[in-house]
Amino acid sequence: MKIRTILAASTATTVLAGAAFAEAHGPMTIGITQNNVGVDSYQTTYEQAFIAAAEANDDVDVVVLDAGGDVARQIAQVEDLIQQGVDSIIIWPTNGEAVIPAVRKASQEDIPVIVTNSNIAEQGFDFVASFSGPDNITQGSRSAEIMCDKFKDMGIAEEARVVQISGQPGYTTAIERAKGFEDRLPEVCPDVTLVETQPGDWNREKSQQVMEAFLTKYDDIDGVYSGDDNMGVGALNAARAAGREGIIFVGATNFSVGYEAMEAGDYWGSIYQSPVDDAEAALQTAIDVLNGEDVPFLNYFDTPKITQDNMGDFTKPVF
Amino acid sequence: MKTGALSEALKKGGIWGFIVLELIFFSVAGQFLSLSNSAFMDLDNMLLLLKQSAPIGIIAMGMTMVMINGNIDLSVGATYAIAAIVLLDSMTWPIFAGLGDWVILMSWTLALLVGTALGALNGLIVWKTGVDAFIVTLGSMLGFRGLVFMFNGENPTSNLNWTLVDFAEAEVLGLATATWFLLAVTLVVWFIMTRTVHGRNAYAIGDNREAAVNAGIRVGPHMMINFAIIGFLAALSAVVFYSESGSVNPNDGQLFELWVITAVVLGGTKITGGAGSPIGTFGGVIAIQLLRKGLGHIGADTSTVNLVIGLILIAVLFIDRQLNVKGKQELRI
Amino acid sequence: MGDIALEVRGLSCGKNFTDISFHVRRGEVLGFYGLVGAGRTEIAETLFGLRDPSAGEILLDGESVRIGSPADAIARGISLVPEDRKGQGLVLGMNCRDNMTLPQVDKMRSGPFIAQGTEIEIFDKYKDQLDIRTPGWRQQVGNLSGGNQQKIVIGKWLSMHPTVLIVDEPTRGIDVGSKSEIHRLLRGLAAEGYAVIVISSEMPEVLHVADRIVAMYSGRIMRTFTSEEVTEDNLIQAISGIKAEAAA
Amino acid sequence: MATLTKQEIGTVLAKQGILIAFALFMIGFTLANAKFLSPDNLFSVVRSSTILGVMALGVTFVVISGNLDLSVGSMMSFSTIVVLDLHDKIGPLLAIPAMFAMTMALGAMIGFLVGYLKLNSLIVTLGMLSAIHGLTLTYSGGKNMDIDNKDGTWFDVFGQGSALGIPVPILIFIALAALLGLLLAKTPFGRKVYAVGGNGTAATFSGIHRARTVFACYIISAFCVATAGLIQASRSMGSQNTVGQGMELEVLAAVILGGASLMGGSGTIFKTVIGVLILGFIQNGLLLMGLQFYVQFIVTWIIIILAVWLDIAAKRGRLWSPIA
Repeated sequence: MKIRTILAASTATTVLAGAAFAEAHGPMTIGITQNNVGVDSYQTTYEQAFIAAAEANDDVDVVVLDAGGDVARQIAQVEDLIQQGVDSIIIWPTNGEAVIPAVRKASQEDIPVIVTNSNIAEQGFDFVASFSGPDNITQGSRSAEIMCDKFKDMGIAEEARVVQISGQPGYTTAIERAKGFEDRLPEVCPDVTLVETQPGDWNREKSQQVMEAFLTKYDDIDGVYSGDDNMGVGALNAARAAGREGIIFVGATNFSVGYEAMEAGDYWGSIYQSPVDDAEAALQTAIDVLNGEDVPFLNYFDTPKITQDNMGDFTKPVF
Repeated sequence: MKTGALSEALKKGGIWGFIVLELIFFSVAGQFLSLSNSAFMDLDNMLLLLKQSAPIGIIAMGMTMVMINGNIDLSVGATYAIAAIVLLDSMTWPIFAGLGDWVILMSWTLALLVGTALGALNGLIVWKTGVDAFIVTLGSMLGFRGLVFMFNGENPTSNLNWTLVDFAEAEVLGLATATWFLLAVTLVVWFIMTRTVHGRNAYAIGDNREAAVNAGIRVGPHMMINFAIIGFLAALSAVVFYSESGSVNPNDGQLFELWVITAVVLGGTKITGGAGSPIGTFGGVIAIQLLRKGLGHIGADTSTVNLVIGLILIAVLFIDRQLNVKGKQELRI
Repeated sequence: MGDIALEVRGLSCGKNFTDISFHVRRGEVLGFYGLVGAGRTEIAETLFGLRDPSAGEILLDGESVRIGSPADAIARGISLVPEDRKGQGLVLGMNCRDNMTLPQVDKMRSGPFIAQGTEIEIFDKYKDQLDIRTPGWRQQVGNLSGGNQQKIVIGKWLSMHPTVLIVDEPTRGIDVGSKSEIHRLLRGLAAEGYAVIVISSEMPEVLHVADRIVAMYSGRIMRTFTSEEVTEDNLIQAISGIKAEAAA
Repeated sequence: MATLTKQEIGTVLAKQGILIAFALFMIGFTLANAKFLSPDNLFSVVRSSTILGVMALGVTFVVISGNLDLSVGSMMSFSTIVVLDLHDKIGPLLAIPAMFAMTMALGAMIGFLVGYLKLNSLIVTLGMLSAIHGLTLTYSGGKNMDIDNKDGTWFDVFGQGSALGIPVPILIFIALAALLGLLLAKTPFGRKVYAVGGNGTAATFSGIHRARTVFACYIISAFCVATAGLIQASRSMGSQNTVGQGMELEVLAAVILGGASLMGGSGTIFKTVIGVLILGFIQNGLLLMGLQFYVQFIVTWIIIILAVWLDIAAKRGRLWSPIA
């Protein structure tokens, strides 16, 4: 124990802090319940990064659970974690409100709860130690800005028509990104019309179908905003198959397929969001809270704009 | 005769044996794999298990009735979501504004009524059109889900009422509210199926519909009643669960039908109708919840959980077939 | 009367029947008479490869055979007109022709496809021969009368040219006119050289149709009568389990 | 005479009801949006229906034989993921047969359980739905699969290529439909499938190997699923694990819309194709009309029940069921 403490002390201050907690309590146990790991590679990469980060830190043990997108299962998992007596719980909510009572139960047991990736509703803020994740509303507005700037460059900001392909109905991330985009677009580009929005369910194939219908229905589409790059690439495939060129595609959560499409010059821009950053930030926030450090309540990690112009500054996403 | 008696015992008690096996496995495996300090078979953990079984378990009781009757209901997940929306939304309706906390009672009643009505609608269609229940409820699974989205678009419907939450989280005699509901429903359904004319007729109809008709049983009303009951129970499950969680996503309850049917079949109810028991279903529900909880306890990931649960379902069917295997001298068709 | 087509020696099948021995010649109608549950249908099913015998031997044209499946039985020239016409004999949703040619569907080929012409020829031949009253081969079998349905099943097996034709309850649920027609038909078949086994629970039927009658009681053969020996009384005694000697 | 004519009309309705309904839909949607009948749109609907359609062809066999296949959706995601992964590892020439072999092995497993062991097909395929999904996740590690060098391969021909101005997926669909249509309608095997589904006991009593026939139906279904997976993979050149999820019910709906009875013994490939097109055109038509996606759910619900009801009603000759 002593050697390990010394080793830890010589590396980083945060780890030092962790070691201090470990000195007093033994290794801290942190439980996480994720939203739906199988559903896309962002969540899978998040899970792997989380486990890797935890393994790299000797003072942390983690219990990793997956709710499979099911609220009931997630609530059961929070109860399980409380019952197992973990030191802290990280939750990636399946529903920003439904988990509030479960979170309250944890806070009544003095277990600090950290919300990750997608926040819970305000009513639950009292029971939460911190939120760590991207700011989805800002992401939506940034996407609107990317699209508007491009239209201005092209000189079509006066008349451009845009369609939106949103994420899985009902998920906070989908709702917030759409809201951010819809609110911001008229502010920056008042003359651009958002013609129609349909959900693509975070699914590339579904989004391709939706886009095919859009293309048939509207002869004039200048831009497509999709809730993530996976769907954006699906829409791009549809446009390519229909031989429609010159459409500006803007997405969010830059997946490697989106990055490649940008390299190829087919896809204009996105929001760079790393699941590794996301996972590490969540774990770090939990450790900081357990060590009694001051943590901002809304602990956003940065998710910058990425377009064909500046993509050289970013490494290609691994997922 | 002895082997017959043994296989009979195995058939009847198979699900409980399976539960015991699960408990032993997860307790032992948990020693090596789990990070938890508390044992898997901790009393608190087991009480929690009962509570967590409630959402699936309450619906599974209804499914037991419908399946014994020779039908199936694939729309329960969507009914569950609709009832949850009615429950949470109606609490904010202006006409109930003056009621104070009495609004809870109104909302509960409304949600249960809506669930019952949707179930009865399924039953009525099955009865009057003669279309197979599988198709009718496959259709309404889509249609009801459409209604869910129509209600509030893609947004969750939320209304966190702390009185309600406190009630739902309360514990009486060490058992959570949800547990009491599960136990009560199990008891009532058991009573209906074994002690009432309706129950006996449901078995008869499921076993051989023509014979039941010839015996003068009115098949249609019995089927409709069972569909109404499963609709009611799907709504009750929603009432119990969402009283505590206070917010429903429009896609909540998806795949519930899969879990519920799995539990019912694990519990020994025949998919072709005519045989099964609510007590067996109770065992099936516990077995599934135990499996989920146990796999989480030992740190299995989503893919393993899916794989294991699918294979177990098939294995149970296979073992059931082996126990019922006919002698070589029986007719091979 | 011809050679022995089928012989059974000491055949047993679990609790269904025990130590059954009999033979049937070409050109002969052998009747099986007994109460329901006496094991007659089970014998037929065993001969047709639907049950495994637990002991005994089946000989076809003097050669010992093992019959593992209905396809096996059909290939060896055994056909069964089953007791439950709607449940076992016919696919009610299919048309008359398809039902009739079902057992030989693999044989009527032209290239990879079914030879439609051959099929219709077969149907027309037996429609005429058995006087099946139907508007045409496209008619669904479910819409025919019981007698015509039974003729379709019989036609199905005659078109396979079997050696041994087993007919289980040939006239159950059939109107009187068709009944006597079917009786005539069975006699005619024997005359043509088929070995026919008729299982029946109706005494007049066996007395009228059969050359010899096997009386069964509780899975065992009580006695085999020739048409000269048989009377209503001794037949009833035999199928009630009363030994002929004891009664005498 | 009048009753006869009425009966005749009934027969025509019963036999061609689905085609009449189809025509009505087309007219309705065309009135609502003139673009609906444009060649571009028709092409695009048919192309996007091919994946569903190819799977429905196989499921038609399974349903006619009197069974169900709820595992086609997750099996399709399995084959898509597998072929994409193997493409970069062993090249498309080997990857495609390897994927077909693996998918058909899964089909053989279901066929064995349902055909030879006579386990209930609903439960078996429900179990397989979950198990294969787990298998896919394990195989992919939950990651998206993408072909690395999308321009340096001919693999995209199945999903994106075209010959004689017709997209390849449509050609595959037509070819497979023709092939399987002939197999079902004209060959001894097809006849056996109808017999086994119509009355399995009678089929056995006629010397047909029921287990073998059912087994073959699941193999055909798996072959179709593998083909659908190939088109899907080639079309998007990359995929998520969720591809195909939930499609089993859509596929089943298409087959039932086409008039195949869940009791088995009835249905044709041609009608299934019509069923697939109806589903595709409803989806497309409602999208073109700008209706919300949930309206599509509700409309599909009503259409499924009406279609099956009218089908049954025409067969039994009365509208309401005889159930007391």
